[in-house]
Amino acid sequence: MDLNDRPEHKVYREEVRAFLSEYKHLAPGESAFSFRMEPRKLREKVQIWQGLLVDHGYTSRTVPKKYGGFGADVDILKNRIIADEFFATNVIQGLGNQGISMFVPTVLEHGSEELKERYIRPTIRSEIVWCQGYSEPNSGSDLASLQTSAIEDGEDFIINGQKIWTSGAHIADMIFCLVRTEPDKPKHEGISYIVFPMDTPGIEVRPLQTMTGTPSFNEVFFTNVRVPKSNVVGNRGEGWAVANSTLKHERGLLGDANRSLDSLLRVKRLLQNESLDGQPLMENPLFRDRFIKLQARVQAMRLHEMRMTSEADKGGGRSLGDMVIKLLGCELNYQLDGLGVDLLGEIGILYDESPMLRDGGAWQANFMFDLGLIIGGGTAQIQKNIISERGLGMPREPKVAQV
Amino acid sequence: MDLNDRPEHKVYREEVRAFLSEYKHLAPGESAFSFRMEPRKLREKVQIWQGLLVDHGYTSRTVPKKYGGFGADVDILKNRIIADEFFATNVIQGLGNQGISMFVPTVLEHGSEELKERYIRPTIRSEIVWCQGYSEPNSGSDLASLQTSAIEDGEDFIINGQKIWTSGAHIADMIFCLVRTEPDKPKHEGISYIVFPMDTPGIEVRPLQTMTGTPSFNEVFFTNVRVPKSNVVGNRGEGWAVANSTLKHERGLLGDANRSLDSLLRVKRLLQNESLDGQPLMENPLFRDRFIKLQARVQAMRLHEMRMTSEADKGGGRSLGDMVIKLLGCELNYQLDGLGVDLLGEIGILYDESPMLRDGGAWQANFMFDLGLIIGGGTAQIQKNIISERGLGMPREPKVAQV
Amino acid sequence: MNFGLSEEQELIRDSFSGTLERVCQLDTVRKTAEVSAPMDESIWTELCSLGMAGLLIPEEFGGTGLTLLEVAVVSEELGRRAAPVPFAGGVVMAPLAIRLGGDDNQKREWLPAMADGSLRVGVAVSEAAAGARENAGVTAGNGLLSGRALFVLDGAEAGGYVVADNAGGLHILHANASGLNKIALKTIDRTRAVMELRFENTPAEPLRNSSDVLQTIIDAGRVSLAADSLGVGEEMLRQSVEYSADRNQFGRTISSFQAVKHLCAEMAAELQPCRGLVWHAAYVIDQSPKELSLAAAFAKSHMDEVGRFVARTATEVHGGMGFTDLTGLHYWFKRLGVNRAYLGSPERVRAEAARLQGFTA
Amino acid sequence: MNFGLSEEQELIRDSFSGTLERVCQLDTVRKTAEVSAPMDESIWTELCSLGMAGLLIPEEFGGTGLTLLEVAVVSEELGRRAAPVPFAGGVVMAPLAIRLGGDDNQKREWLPAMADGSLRVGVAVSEAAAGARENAGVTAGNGLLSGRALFVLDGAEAGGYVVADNAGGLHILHANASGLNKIALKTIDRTRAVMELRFENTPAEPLRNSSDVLQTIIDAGRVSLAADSLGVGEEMLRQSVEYSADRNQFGRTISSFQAVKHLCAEMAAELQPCRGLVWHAAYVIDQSPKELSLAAAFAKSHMDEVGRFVARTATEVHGGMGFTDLTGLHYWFKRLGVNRAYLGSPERVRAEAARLQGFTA
Repeated sequence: MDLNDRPEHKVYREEVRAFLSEYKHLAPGESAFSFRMEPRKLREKVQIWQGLLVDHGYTSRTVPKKYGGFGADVDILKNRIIADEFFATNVIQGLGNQGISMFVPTVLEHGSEELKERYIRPTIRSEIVWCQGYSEPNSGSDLASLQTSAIEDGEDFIINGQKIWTSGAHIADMIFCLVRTEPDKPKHEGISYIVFPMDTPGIEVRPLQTMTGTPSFNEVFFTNVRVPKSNVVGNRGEGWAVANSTLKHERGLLGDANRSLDSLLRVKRLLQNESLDGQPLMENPLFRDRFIKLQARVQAMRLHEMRMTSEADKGGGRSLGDMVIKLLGCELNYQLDGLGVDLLGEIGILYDESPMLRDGGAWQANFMFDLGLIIGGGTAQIQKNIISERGLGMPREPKVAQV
Repeated sequence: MDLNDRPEHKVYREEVRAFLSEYKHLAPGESAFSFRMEPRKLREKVQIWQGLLVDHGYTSRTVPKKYGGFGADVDILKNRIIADEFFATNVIQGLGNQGISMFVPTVLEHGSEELKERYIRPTIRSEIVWCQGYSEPNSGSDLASLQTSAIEDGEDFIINGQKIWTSGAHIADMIFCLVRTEPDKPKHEGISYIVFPMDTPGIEVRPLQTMTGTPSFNEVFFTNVRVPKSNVVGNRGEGWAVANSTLKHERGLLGDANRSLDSLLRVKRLLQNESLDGQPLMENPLFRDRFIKLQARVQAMRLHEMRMTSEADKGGGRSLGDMVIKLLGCELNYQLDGLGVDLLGEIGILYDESPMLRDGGAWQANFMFDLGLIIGGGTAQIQKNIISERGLGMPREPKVAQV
Repeated sequence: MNFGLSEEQELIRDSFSGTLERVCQLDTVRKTAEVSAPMDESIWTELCSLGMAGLLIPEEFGGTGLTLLEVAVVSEELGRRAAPVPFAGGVVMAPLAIRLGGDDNQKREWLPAMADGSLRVGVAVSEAAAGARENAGVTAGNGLLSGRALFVLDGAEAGGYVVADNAGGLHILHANASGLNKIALKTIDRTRAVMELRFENTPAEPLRNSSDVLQTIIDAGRVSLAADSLGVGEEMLRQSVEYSADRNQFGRTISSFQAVKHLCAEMAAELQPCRGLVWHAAYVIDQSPKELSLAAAFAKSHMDEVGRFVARTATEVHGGMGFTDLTGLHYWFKRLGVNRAYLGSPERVRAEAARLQGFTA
Repeated sequence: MNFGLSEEQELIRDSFSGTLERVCQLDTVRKTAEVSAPMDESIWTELCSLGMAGLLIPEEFGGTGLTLLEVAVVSEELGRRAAPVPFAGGVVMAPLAIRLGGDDNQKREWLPAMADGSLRVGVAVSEAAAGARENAGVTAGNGLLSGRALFVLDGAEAGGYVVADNAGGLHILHANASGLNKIALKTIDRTRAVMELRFENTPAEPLRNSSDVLQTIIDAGRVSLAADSLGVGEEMLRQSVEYSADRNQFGRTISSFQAVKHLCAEMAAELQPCRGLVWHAAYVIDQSPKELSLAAAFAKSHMDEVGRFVARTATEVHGGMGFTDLTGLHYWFKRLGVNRAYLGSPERVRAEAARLQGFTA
């Protein structure tokens, strides 16, 4: 076990610090990354910042140089130094959007040379923003039952159908999408993973109203959308495997311990700054105990992710330890924001620019959004299936007899 | 809603008080009823007491006179007065054993005139002690898959097989038992409910060692046990329905709120009498809050059982409200004893006549036994199946395809 | 003994339930929420025609003079429909305050117009019931009030207010009193309004036996909120069972998956015993008032915890649809959140229960 | 950075794991438990031949001079097998107390015999770590101890004791000291012994820097117990998965029921992140001792809560068999119960964590 810097890393830490001190004034604020984001307005600023990070290897570090990345080898310690220094300077490291976090790794693993050269560079520089077309109204947990059709027509596919839960579709330039190209095959074998511009004729985006009151998701309708066959990533009909490599990235993203740490700090601030009957909330033993309980959990999750990163470095597939992160991380965030809501009492139910609102209403918004994340990207129930079946080797749900 | 006495009931209350003041010195102590019971030693005392209660209508009130009961109509208020007065005087009302609580209602509903006349009177007077032969090593949650066979031989059945979880088998005079009389029928249709003496040749009882260290359960082995056909309760092959009417009684018994109230009072005594670093535990806000949380639950369960009793009085079958009692009551007891264990800290792990032991080690013993009760008589998982299927009308587990 | 509703009480329940089914469907709730109206006037009028506003007002003042048990029965139905009308404050606490603490003149002045629903009265007791935030609080002297009262229940478009001061005194005043400032607050729950009042030497009349009356109306308000949460919870469970039966995944209705069944079973199990707790608390106010505070504390705090569990679990059973606005499930989710915070958090209410039993000073 | 074991540490783990598999099967545990022996001498001897007793003792005194991380690794393996040998007290806290607080004479007197396992030393710090029950506590003056020390770890058949007094001072004495009375206590966990010591003007030698050392040995003991609980929990999960695969009900292996799968998934999810927490706490003792108390508090209190959940859930998955003695699962259940109570309940340890961070006075 070795959690300390070596001399060469001390030098690197100084480099990162120098970069931040020179450029941090160019970093976009938190709002550029929040779920209420309106990145269109901030696009120019984000692109400049993202370009700087790519050029210095602070994001997309391991993406090959020929596709616009930094082309570095994996170095967990350097990754940690970058994260630590950005965190300490209160600067968000880089966009964690679906294009960068999900599409790029996928196209690197499965895409044609042409697709890699065309899309990776502008994506990691945030010049192209992506959205994800997976879920459909009748295909949520059972994603492989999706029905959006892609019918061959010469060199193209003609796409018809509907997607839902498409976050960012209203601002995206491109979509990566699952469609059914071989309707006669069993459900997992007829799917292809295809990409196309959101301004292709025949696409309609409708915002989906949610419980938070902020439309962060959309329904997307396809009517005779024409897309060249060469836009398929991986082989035609093998989109399920391609998609699973993307989902793997999403599920890690969704339990991220840094998000929990951030919530924990905000809860601590409430305990220290808010009072009831003139008594600071931190003096309430019940709230304090709940806080420390959650603090131990956050600490466990942070250390767990470090351990998993070290293990991934040694090679090997996705382990039981990786599989639990989404389930635990999303639950932890829900508990943290729930504590925040409880600490605030009646102030905690205020919303919608009300007087006395705290943190712009983020407590309630996050408390509800956390529940959305417990459900999204594979519900807690689906996660438990995955953990028991793939992690513990327990039997799959038996096939149901056709009566 | 009317929870108060009417004048006629005031008179009745005085009658009960007079009885208690005259006879309470004859009541057996708690040890006669605990799970560590050795009733053989106490049998004479229990029989005298039980006989008094039957004669005065304080137990088996509604059992018809011709079978030895008191023959009264249902009167919830009188039942409550009896319970209240016995509780206030710290006198246990009557045996809640399996013969009285489970066999008697079952034989009243399904038994032949001969069986009723032979067994009810001595059972309610505790002159006959019963045990229950339901579970088998491979038939726990899936009780209907039981394999103990009863082969016809003239006027008798010859019984072979093994039962498990037979509490009190080592002290019982009689057993009510499920056996397979029609091996060729589907599993629910081949079962009969039969009774026989425990001294019938071919029965072997082996105590089952459990985590509490006290053998309260047994394995029972049958080797060519000969029982007359006339000992079948209900019709041959219809034992599953007969058994279910018995289980219904057991599941109510297992969540009994009076048991929770008793635990709650004992926890309160710990909070008031025990201290840490010289500070009474009641001054610890965390423990106090946990106590009040559980107190609210106990109160809810007590009132719920009163409401269910009122509803049962109006008629109608087993409702959703009845079905939740076992699940909630057993969990509540586990939480209460868990709090007791926590309050005692290191004292709470002492056992086996150790110095400084509190309440004879009952805290740990109950904490473990509660877990046994969560599992026994239908695990928490089986209870949730029942609640969702029978209470909420959700689908049964689909049949599994034969691969 | 009968632990259940009388035939008359069942009739009341059925008439409110029937009327609400007719006038308060999801689209009505949504409409009120979308325009940010403090209430739906037409539903209010319909319910007042059933005598809702006068439930606790004696017959001599135009009410029906019923008990807190009928209040609990009606409150549960309102919760079940997420009805956008005043209740816990304006229909329960305010009339009770005047009935118990008002002198004959005050009763004659206020109660008749309140009984028919034409006059609504808000209730400002949050600092006493839930603790003071941001140094809020009202001081009284020489018939004048000064300070801030936060989280005033049912105060929007009210004609008057019942206000608690820092010393446990209760006061009543008209909405047009001098030196009175009203500030609307917005919460997640758009079916019921809440506000802030600011007083600057605002004239108000005192009520009698104020601190006893204050405790009683807080207790009654807590019982009413608990009953509302019970109705909300029952409805969320009902919708979960219904939705899961309709939704197919993996070639089966999701209600056939053991995980979904068990979530529903857990909700049902948690909810079932709550009714006895709520009814009993409502019952003891008349039978044995001294038991009320403790019974109300148990009902409120326990229902708050069950409510949080059901709100979350029902949303999970609905999957992504539970998170959208499409099913409207979130109106119930938010109503439970608000009921938990109003009139004392579960933690605070449990601390009161400990004090009431002499466990702490 | 590498957050994981070195090859050397993996070797240590494998050698203990292999030896324990050979010498510490369930029947050995059962035998020790049934005769109420304080430990199994043959297992102790085998493990000492791997250097267990000297893990924390410097090489110059015959030990291997390793760190708390190796202790955590070994402790997890002992927990996994419910090994009936002294550890948290006799192998972790006692040697550490002497290493950190002993003078040269004391080290030479005690450590070599402790390193080879021939001399065992019990640890009496319960009043400082978990709070004083029944007015227990030890006073020190003029080289003499008086009073009672409860819940002494690994004290049975020990040749000496490390004892904390009421003022945070640490003392060491031989088991045959005058005025020393030993009373055996019995707990649910028959795999590890605990006792009471009574002192009447009992001579004892003081250790240096006592209050710092006292805190460090309590922290190290907590890490050791947390690691033990982790091993116990992992084993209970493993047995649950195995048992449920073998058990058939309703014509299927019960491991194919979603309810059973989800119980196992929840145990796995709770257990997985605990290893990082435990290893990190063990690591910081050398890297940054001031972080140790907080890290140990997180590890102990969180592992205690996870332990209770796993103990109950694994027993439920085993159904009736989990409640019997047949599977022996209860030995692990009870070990978790005892780990939770020793060296500070989770509630108390969290209160310490709050104090350490300046959240309370």
